[in-house]
Amino acid sequence: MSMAAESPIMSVKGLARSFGGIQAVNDCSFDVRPGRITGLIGPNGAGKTTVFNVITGFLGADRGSILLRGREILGLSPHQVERLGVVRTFQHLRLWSKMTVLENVLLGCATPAGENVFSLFLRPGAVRAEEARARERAMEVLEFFGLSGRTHEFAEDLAYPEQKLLSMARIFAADAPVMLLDEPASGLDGESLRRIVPLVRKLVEHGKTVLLIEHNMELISELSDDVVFLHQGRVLAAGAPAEITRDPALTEIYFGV
Amino acid sequence: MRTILSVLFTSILAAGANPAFAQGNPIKIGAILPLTGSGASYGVWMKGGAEMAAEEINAGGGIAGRKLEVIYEDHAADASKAVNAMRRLVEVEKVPFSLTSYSAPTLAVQPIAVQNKVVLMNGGGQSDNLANKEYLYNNIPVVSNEVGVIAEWLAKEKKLTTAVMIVANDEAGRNAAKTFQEKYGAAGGKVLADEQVALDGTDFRAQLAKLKARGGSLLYISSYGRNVAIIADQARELGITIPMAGTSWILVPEVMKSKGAEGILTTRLPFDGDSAFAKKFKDKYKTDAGFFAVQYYNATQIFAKAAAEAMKKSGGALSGEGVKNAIESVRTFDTISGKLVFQANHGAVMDIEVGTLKGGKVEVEKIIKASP
Amino acid sequence: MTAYIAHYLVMVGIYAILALSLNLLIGYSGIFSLAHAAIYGIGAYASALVALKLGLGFWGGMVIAAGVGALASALVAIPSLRVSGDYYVVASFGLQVVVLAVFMNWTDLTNGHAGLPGIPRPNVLGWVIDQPFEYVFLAAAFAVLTYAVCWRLTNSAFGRVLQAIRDDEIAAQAMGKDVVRVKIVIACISSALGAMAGSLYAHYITYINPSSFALHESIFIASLVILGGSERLAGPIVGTFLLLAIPEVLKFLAIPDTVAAPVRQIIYGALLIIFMLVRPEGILGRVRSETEHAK
Amino acid sequence: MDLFLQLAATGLVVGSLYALCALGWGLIYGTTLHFHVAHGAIFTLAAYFAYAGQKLLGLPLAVAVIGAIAAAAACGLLIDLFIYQPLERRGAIRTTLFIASLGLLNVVENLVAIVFKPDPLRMDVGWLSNAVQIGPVFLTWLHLVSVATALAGYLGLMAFLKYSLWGRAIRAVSSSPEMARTVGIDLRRVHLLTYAVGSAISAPAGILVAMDVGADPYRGTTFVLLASVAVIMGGIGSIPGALLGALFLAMLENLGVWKIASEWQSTISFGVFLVFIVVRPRGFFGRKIHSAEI
Repeated sequence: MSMAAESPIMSVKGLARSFGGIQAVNDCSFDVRPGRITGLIGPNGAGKTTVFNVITGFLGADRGSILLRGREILGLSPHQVERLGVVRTFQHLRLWSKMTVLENVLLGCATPAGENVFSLFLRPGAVRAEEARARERAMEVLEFFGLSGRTHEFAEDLAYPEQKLLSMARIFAADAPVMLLDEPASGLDGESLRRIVPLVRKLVEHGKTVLLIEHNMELISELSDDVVFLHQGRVLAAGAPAEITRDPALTEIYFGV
Repeated sequence: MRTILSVLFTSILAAGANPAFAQGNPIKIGAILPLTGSGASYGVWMKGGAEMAAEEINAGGGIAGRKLEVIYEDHAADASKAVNAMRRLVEVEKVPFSLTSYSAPTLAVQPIAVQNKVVLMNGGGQSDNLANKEYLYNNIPVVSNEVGVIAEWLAKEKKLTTAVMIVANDEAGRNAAKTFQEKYGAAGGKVLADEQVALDGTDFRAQLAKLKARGGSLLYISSYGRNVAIIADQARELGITIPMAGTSWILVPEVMKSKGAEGILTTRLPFDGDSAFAKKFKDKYKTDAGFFAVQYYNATQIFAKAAAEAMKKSGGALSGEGVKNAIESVRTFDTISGKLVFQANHGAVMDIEVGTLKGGKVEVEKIIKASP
Repeated sequence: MTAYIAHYLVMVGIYAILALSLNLLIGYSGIFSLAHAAIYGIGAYASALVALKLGLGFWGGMVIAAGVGALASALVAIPSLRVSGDYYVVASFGLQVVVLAVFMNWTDLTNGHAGLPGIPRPNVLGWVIDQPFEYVFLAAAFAVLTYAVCWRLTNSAFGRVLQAIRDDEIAAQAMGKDVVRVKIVIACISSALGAMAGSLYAHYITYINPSSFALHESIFIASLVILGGSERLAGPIVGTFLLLAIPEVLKFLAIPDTVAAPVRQIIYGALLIIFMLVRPEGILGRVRSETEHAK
Repeated sequence: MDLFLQLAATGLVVGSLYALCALGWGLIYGTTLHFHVAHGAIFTLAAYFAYAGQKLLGLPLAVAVIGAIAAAAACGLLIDLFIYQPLERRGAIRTTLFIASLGLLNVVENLVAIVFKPDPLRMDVGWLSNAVQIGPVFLTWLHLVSVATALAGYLGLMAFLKYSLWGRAIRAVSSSPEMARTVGIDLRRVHLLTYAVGSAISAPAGILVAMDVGADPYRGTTFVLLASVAVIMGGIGSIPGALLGALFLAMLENLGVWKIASEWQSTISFGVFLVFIVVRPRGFFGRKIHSAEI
């Protein structure tokens, strides 16, 4: 069908990673298709976050391959993966809590001249222009995430839902095509959820591809275009959310009944 | 009222105890000494000697009626500390003269002395590089004299013609080692190997083991201070049985008391442990006097004489240049260890004794008379 | 007396450069180095040797000093900063030990413990700076230059990245920052500036030997940074003014010479403990963020 | 060959002293992750306690030594109780702890230098300082005691960690503090215990040096930094690693002298260390420390 014809933007093949004697990820393969939201689900300890860590270069793999638009990214370091267009959030947010909201987002914006020591001193004009552009971009992003009123507050002073938004804002600013969201909805109450869900949708409208880990099945059904079900480091099933959530065998594994 | 009276009373007493100082401010001089660190034993002697001299000078009416005041600074064997101390002495205290010690610190402050016309008198450092420096006088012979004597004595009279050398890793140690190698070679000896050690080190076994493996009939120690005691002890412990030798530098209490240093062959510069000076020193500081106590006593006395001479010439004013000219013109000074004549190279010559360290004392075998 | 105050100010200038440059590591990058005295020494020796053996004078010496300082630092930073900060503490200690061994033992080059005398005074456009009060201006000019460089580095996108790395390295990596490269770059810049201070020192004192660049000097420079406040650019300068005054103050108290040096060290050490317990942000305190105000 | 054997034997003796220091420091670092440079102060204090016990109080040697070890252990514990724990309660970062530790080291060393004067003070050990000849190798009885002490310290520590309840608690904290906390281990108490045990293990190193070449106020700094090198080489968190690292370091220093001039001793060790962290950052057997773990 049309789904098969669409070539994946990222494809994970035969990925394996163990810690000590525990096989956290084992022969894991799935595809992420462009312009869609893929939900990575599974019970606790299924290896979801490990997959994220391997994709983003924070962990090595024992075997396997990760192709980003056909290019192998396994073995690259985290910043190289980011520069190739894969950004991520963390379960524990990892905001720069003693920096302001604006600075957190500015760190997501590309400022190659300002980060280069030589141009910093030798091309002050270019640096100034770049910084101004970055600020403009950061303000737009903050606007997009509804944080423009919080620009100069310290990240640690924000309420938790806003911190969550900020963690997404900062990677959105990076302008990378693939966004990995680690439990974007966890710890949020109903109202905040209503704020986040449309935002994630809007990311796709802005041309992003989203891979997200989520526990909230309702949310997964509502958000995802595709779902990958992970169990004990393997992909048990992949498909449309409706198919997965309706499968009683999977539900049993998921809820550990 | 009573306090005022008692203050008055004590000041009268004090004035009575000290001879009245006729005119003006005290004369301040500096003394840059190893008061801390591995050479602190030398510092005790040097400071004590200078202190005793100053007290005697003041008890005798000071220098041309002015009181002498010595300002002590610590260099802890560190030349840059010496430089800082020297700057303070020159810029704040405005001294015309300073005692210095050790080779590296003295060399480091000498350019400042020249720039500010301050006379330096070094009674301790012995590097050959200290000779022929403007504004710097050494009332001690440079080490090559002593090393020459012992090298010749060891090679020709003791028939110890192959040596291994352990060398302190500093100006004095290296300079002496270089000179030893030359003079020993000239006397028919041969240095087979040398190893350097840190002056403030405490474990030299690896180096000594290496030297032991090279054989030789003599272990020459080109080091000083407590370092030597440790080297000697550890050499014996490693089964090094060949004779050991050094120069007068090694004669500090730590070495003389050490088991391993017994029988060490050494030079000695004239020092009488039973002299009146030595007794007085012991009474005052509760520790035995050593050669360097006399050296700094003498250096201070030499300054007093030169300063008196300079002030006589200038009609009362005292400057470093005046002191320098006075030293150059007087040249020969009477000291408690005999006549001292400053040579053309700004150094002194002394009788050099050679002998063996036995039971904490040097048994002198031979005295080589000073020759200019 | 004025000459004496001038001397104090020159030393404040030199140590301010050392403290500012070390603070790029300690304060802005969260990397603790025990080798800053070695870097300072490398600068002093490189500059002195260039002046004495090649006759390139003060300016040539300073440029080469900065280069050699950065290079030495890179040699250690490249292996150790790839792993973790604790490795760098030990590796920098190693650099300190090795550099000092080179100063002491490569006698053909460094003249060993005897040191290098007769280093020429700087010549600025034909004007030889040989009075302490003249040197105050030179030292101050370089301190201001260092301050400007540090300001530019920390109040920029680069400074933002530094701070991000210090606060959360993982997050910085995830945002595409090449953490290792940035750390190595800042280590090299810090060292180049520190070496420059060494050059100033050598041409001021006109004599150098290894003992001025030993481990305790590294710890002393770190104290200047920490007590003044490592989170502000001006912190190290305040620390320098105060801590350099302590030995002078002690001279006015009647403390015997043999005790004065350890007493000084005890004061430095006690200040470090007290500040860590009571006011870890140092005298000047904390600004939680600075780069915000960059334009 | 004789020279090689002599250097190896000297290396073994020096290595034993490094090992005692590294075992204590490594235990503390592996368990608390404190970069405890003030461990050097413990080393120094132990030496001076023993010296003071013997020379000033006139105690018999064995009593002075045991008293000094106990006092050193108490000091280690007090440092954690009164400096590190308050800092940790305030949420101090590791650099803050390190700086406080450095300050403490400075204070203790210089206090000792004022009270006891900076020159080394040697204890009387009687016949222990006599030389022993084993084939071509010359040592003193004291050196043999050093090697035996290191061996006993290592075996004792291993047994303690393996078989005693408290030892197991230390191991649990060392492998994962969070896990240990969830099973109900009191981290603060385990830290105190670790400091006491770690200090007690390293104290004999200071005392043995005081017996051999003399107590010196400033030697602790060198020893603790060498211990940290040994621990990193051996592998952080590994007790056998600390022992091996220390022996390796000492052998390197001493055997290096065989072919290379002795003044480059320290250069050899640190050169190898730098190569080591490039080639094998996790040490002989141990874990690698990242500045941040995900």
